[in-house]
Amino acid sequence: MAQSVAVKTRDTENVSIEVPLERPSEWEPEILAFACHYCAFAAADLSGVMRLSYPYNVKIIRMPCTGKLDQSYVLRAFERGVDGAFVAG
Amino acid sequence: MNMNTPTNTQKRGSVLIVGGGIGGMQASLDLADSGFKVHIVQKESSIGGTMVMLDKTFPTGDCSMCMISPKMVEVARHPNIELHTLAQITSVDGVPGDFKVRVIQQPRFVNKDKCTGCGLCEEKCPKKTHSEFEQNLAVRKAIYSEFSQAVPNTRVIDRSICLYLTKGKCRICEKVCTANAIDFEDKGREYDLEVGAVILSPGLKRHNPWLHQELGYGRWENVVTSLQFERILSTSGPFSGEIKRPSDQKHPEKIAWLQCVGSRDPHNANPWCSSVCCMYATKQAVIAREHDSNIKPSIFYMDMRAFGKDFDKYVDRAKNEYNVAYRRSMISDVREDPETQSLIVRYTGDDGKLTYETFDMVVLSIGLEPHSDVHEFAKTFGIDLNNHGFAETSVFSPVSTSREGIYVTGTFQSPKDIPETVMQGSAVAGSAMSLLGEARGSEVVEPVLPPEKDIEGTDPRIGVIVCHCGINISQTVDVKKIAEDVKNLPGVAHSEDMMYACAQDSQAKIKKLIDEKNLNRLVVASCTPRTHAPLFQETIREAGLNKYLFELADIREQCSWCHMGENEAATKKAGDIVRMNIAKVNRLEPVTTDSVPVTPAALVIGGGIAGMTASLSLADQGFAVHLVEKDKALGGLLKQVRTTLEGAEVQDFLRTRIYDVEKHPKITVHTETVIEKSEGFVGNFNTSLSNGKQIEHGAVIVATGGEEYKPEEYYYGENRYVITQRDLELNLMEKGPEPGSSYVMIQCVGSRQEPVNYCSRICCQDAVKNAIAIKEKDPNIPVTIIYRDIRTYGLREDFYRKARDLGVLFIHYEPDRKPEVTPMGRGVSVTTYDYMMRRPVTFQADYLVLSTGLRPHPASEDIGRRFKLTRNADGFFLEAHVKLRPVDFPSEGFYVAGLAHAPKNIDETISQALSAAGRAGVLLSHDRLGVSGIISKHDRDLCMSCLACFRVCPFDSPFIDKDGKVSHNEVKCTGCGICSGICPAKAFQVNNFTDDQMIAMIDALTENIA
Amino acid sequence: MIVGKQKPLDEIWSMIKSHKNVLVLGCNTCVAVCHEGGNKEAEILSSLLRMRASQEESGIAVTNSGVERQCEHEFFDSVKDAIEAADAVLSTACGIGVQFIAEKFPTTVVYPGLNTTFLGAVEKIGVMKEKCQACGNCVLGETAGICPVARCAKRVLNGPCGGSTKGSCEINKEVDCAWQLIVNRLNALGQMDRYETLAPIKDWSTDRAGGPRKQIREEIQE
Amino acid sequence: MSQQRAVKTDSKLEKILAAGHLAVTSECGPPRGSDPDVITHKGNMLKEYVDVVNITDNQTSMTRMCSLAACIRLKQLGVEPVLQMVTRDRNRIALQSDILGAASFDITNVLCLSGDHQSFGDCPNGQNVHDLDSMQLIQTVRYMRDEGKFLGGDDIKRPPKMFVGAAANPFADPFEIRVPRLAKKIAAGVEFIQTQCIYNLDKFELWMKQVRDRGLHEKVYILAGLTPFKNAGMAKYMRSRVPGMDVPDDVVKRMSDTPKEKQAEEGLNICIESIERLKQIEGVHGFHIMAIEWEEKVPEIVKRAGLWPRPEVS
Repeated sequence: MAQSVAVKTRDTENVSIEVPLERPSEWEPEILAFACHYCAFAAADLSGVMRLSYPYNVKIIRMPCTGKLDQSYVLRAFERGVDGAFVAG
Repeated sequence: MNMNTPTNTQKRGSVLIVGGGIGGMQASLDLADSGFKVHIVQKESSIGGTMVMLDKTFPTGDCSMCMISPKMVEVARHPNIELHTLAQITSVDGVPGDFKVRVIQQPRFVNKDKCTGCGLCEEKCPKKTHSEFEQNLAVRKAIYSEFSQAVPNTRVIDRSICLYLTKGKCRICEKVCTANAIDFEDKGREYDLEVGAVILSPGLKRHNPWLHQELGYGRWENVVTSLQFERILSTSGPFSGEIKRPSDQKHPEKIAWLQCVGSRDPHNANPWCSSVCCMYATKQAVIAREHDSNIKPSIFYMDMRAFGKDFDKYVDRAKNEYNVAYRRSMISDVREDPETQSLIVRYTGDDGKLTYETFDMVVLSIGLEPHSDVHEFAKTFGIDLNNHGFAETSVFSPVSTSREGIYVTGTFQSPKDIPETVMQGSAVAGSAMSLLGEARGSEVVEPVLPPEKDIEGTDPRIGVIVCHCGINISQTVDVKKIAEDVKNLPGVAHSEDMMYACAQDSQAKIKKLIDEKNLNRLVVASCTPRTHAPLFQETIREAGLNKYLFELADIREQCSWCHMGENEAATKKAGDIVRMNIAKVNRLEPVTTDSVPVTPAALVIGGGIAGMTASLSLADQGFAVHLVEKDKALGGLLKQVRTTLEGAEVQDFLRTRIYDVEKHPKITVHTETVIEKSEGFVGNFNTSLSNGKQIEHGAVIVATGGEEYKPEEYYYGENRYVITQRDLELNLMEKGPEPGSSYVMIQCVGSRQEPVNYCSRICCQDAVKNAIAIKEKDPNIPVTIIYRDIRTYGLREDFYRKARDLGVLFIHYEPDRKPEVTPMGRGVSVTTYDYMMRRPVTFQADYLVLSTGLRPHPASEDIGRRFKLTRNADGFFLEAHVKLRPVDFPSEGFYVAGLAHAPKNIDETISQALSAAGRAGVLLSHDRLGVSGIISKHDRDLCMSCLACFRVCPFDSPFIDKDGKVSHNEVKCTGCGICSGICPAKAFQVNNFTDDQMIAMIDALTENIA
Repeated sequence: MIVGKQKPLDEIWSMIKSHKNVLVLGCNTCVAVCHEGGNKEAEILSSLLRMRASQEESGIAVTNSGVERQCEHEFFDSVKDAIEAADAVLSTACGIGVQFIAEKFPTTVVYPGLNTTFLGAVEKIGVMKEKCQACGNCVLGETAGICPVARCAKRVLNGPCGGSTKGSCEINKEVDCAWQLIVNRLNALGQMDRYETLAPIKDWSTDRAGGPRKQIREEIQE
Repeated sequence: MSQQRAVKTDSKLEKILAAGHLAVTSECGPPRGSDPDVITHKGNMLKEYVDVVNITDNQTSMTRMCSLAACIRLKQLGVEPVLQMVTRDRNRIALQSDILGAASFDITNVLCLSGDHQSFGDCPNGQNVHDLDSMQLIQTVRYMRDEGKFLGGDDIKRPPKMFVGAAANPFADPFEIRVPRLAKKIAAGVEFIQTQCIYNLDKFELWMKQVRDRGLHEKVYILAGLTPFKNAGMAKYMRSRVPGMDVPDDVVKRMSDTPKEKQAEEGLNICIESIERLKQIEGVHGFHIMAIEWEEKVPEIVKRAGLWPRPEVS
């Protein structure tokens, strides 16, 4: 199990957070993004139009709005091995 | 001039719009959406105008391109709009409702049907020149597109520098173009267009500061124009958003903005104020600091003209949060320090001494001025220009030119900001609709579509098309491999790769495939669904398939373009993206969209000038109007105003307007009436009034107007020598100025200080108008105006100069040192601190005139609550989008006009009223309101009425039905899906985004790792 | 409605980790309205448990299902074999549902996924407050519609006690003093004169104190 | 002084009050253990200077030796006790049986209280009873005494003869019902009242005026509660932490302005000055001096307030 360390934050006494394990060199994380059609998905398009480059292991699922996100999507993704997920809108 | 002149000729259902800037685009969309054919004639190779060159806009800081590019795509794709780029009008004949115009189109040398905008030609073209779009800070090729998101994005060849067209050599672009779209034989063409009305929106030219050698533009490299600085700020600009000095590419620390370059300068440039420079300078300073926090901006100005809605708050935030230094002094010249190429500026400091300050960069806030060929332009269209070269219009009909049937919008009418331009766009659309009312829909052809194939109960047979997009995708992603890999996935009946999926021939091929292979669903892997999904949806609809049985996998913008050089990983990722969309399309169901009837009538609340103007315009368009006024008579606040700044008689105009409204057959006036109860939704409102009447209507225009602030300061009410501008105007009109008396005026009484921190926009004009009236009657009556900023923006600047020429004294005061008033036997004495002489001065005034501001009308609070229309902190109604939807409310079917939205002048109120009528006209012109396909569907059997959706839906579409259970009003639904995210019983599913479809996509994406 | 709160995941895990095949069973009425134990929450909880199992390499199989209400026999028909196939059922219903399963499936181990908290109302989205204790002998008629039995910390029937300060109960500033509310209401209704009538000693025999209760409707009983 | 009233019990307190004297009562908390000497020690200290001594019943829900045992100890010392009973810990059976137990030792004064919520004490996880509330307990004691019957209706052999008292807090919210609530207690049968400790004398005078307006001061003996401050800290604690307590800022300031070593003396001065002022209020029939953990100061207070020696009643 990951160890945790106590950290004093601004408004709470020492909250324990997991210490991230150091990253094995050849490991390729699977990242999943839930993006709102109007803003984040459009921003992803714009970064392509401007030929900006970013790591390839993120894939984007288009949604009508981030409000549409259901916990079961994120949990389903994690259960099936996705390493990280973010929601952008 | 009456709004609706009867003409005998048959009317045409089409409109010509000259100029494709934001004003022209807004007018074209409003007209096209309400059944008129629109022709946009644009001189440059792409529409967009000035707004596309901007990085961000004030006061919200939204990025300009993100706001305007969806509009441009909508214009390009709209079936009723035809774009004529690289074209100009040479002659206009005919009568209002039936004009014949001659168009000359320059050759583009690129075939627009073949070119897919892949950009290969531009890459290979050897000939470079300065890019006008990037304000000469970057270079472009002979074959180019103006900017990366140009519409149409077909390339164009600049024949003045193309090596082949000038010297007969090269033709490289033709060789590399895989779509063989290059056509050097293109001669351009000349043709006629028959239209019912003409709208002029050519915009304005930026003043070229080269004229002012003393400011160093063109001599010192680090002196740039404000538009150049806008490109420097822009992430798609020459330095991709990194703020650098043109001379040594270093990050500047101290930047100075010099205001009024070419404006308010009658001797060697333009006498008028360009209205927008104070605000864009503030915005540029703020955005610069956001990019690079150690930038120290200073703005040198005469008057800080932040007169618009929330502008003062924006300037205060710039001062306090972004510590932009504002120096109230004009700079006469700029010198360069040769070693550092920094710039030295000289001005009088607060302590009165002459101070030299060095800046790394100087930005010249250049003003706006008419195009150089404006006179010839006016001659072509047969319209008059005013003495400054803008289109001649009157205060009371600000969008009609001197020639009937020809309208003007935007900066060509006078310098203005984006919201006013968009308002005038909708206003001219409204006016054209009034003129051509009965010809609506006559020139618009509805495409005939085959019946939809019933695919109920059939297994999915998916067609998969993987696009090369020339080399844009295939250079990074192995397109053939993907087409091969997905061939035998469940549900896939056919898969192949195509060079250009969006090209006309590919579209035809897809239709053939659907028939031959009996396909019932389609996946296209190419660019972004946001721009190209509608194109493919229309194609499969024409092949008899429900258009929602389609998904576009984005493997260009979101894969090949951003993983260049990592072909193996990019191919794998593209494969995942295509498989994800195939999994989703397997589960897509056909979506039927129903529609709701629209009652072709409008409810207008408030019988002031705004409400009356909107009512007349809507009635002329052919819609019934119910005008509700709470007082005994129509007229509102304008009843107390005698003349406009320009001297036009207000009461005569008001009387004719009231007469027109009361006699118009289509308008029912309800005076001494308020709203009792109102329910329903867009297109289907049902309102009961306090006079017992029950009315049905499809739209609501809120014009509840404003109220004059009754001052408590400066002994008003206690001392009869202390009056307001209104009182002064009245007794000037009746008795004229008292000989031997003296007047002192104080500005910003009750405005621009917490808790009322906004500018009421009209008080400076009132003061200057009255001061001129006094001086013209009796020049030796002393008149003194004590002010904070004189905000006579736009063409009103002439009157400020006229007042100074007539001897009116102007003295500046700061809010922390307000003028002190002490009542005397007769009149009052006013003491204020003079910043020029650096000591207090006292005036004996027989009359102290207070310029009081405007407040929102108390009735707006009740109307706001009743119709759930939000208001901002100052109590004015909040529009849907400050720049692009200035008259719409967020909820559909509601529009605002006049002082209820924000303080404004008479002509601006009339523009906004016409605009609201135009927007409402677009809605009411449809007899049925189509409901979009991508909406949330509610299953009442699963629903347990727990009200979670009822509480979170931003559009109030779930409601408690008569049987006490929750129902869902699909017309109000925008398909955001917040209800389905929170629903514990999973009773809500959004079409094409159902839970099982989303889960299927996640499963497909995680197949190789689960 | 009946309000419940999901037990902490660690507590649930320690309950079920020794089993091989666990069924998480949601109840789609009261505890779904408060977003704690509905079929959707059951699905989420089972997913979390599956991930916990994989983190601790335990071979436990976790499935999930749900019924409309776990306090009616017939609703269980649809999940009968799923329950029988599992060696333990984690019910996210209120206490009623958990015991109903224990009664109907004598050889199946059943665990509560929720702590049933109180009978309450939804003040606003996401905020539930206790309003009634089902004492079987309602006094709301005498107390202007505010119940001292459920909403006063010391069930004072002739309140308020000496600890009421600024409208809050002595035990916690967040808790309203029921008697302050009653006085306010009596004032609003203009019935302050009723305040001085002494509330008689209460008959608690109808309350839980009187033993587990049963209620029969003669005419519809089989 | 007020006129003579009929005496219904053998309670010394009732006799003194009926005779029109200013009664003085005090209070002591039983130990958090079984050592009887704590009671006898405090009893002896107070014996000469007060008429009766209250024994608190698990005050602030802190578990202590029961009030009944401590009362019996005092009785044996010759000090007349007041048995405090809270409805938090016992149901109606236990309350009636304890009353009989006390009566069997001729304990003749009882104070009926709801009691502080168990979350304040050392067993916050415990269940509370509240079968009756304080007013219903008053009714019960008067019913047992005057009707000689149990709540269930059966006759009591040798019914208890208790002088029934209750607490009252004129400073709790809502203020406008504090006098009606006293009227309600009188209707329930209460015969004497010991108020919450008084620091806000103006508010108390206002309360007393309203009491007099309804003539309640002739229907019940009112003893003004007082607690001297040991130091400024205690004053601040009472103001902020103790619910229903009204300690005006100027009193706290007076304490915190005095130097540390003199604060105890200043606390006593405030107490004495309050007593002098309370004496002038018509309807105040005596003083209930609660010197929490400072019982040794009661004699000095009683003497300096001119309330010594205590009157003798047969």
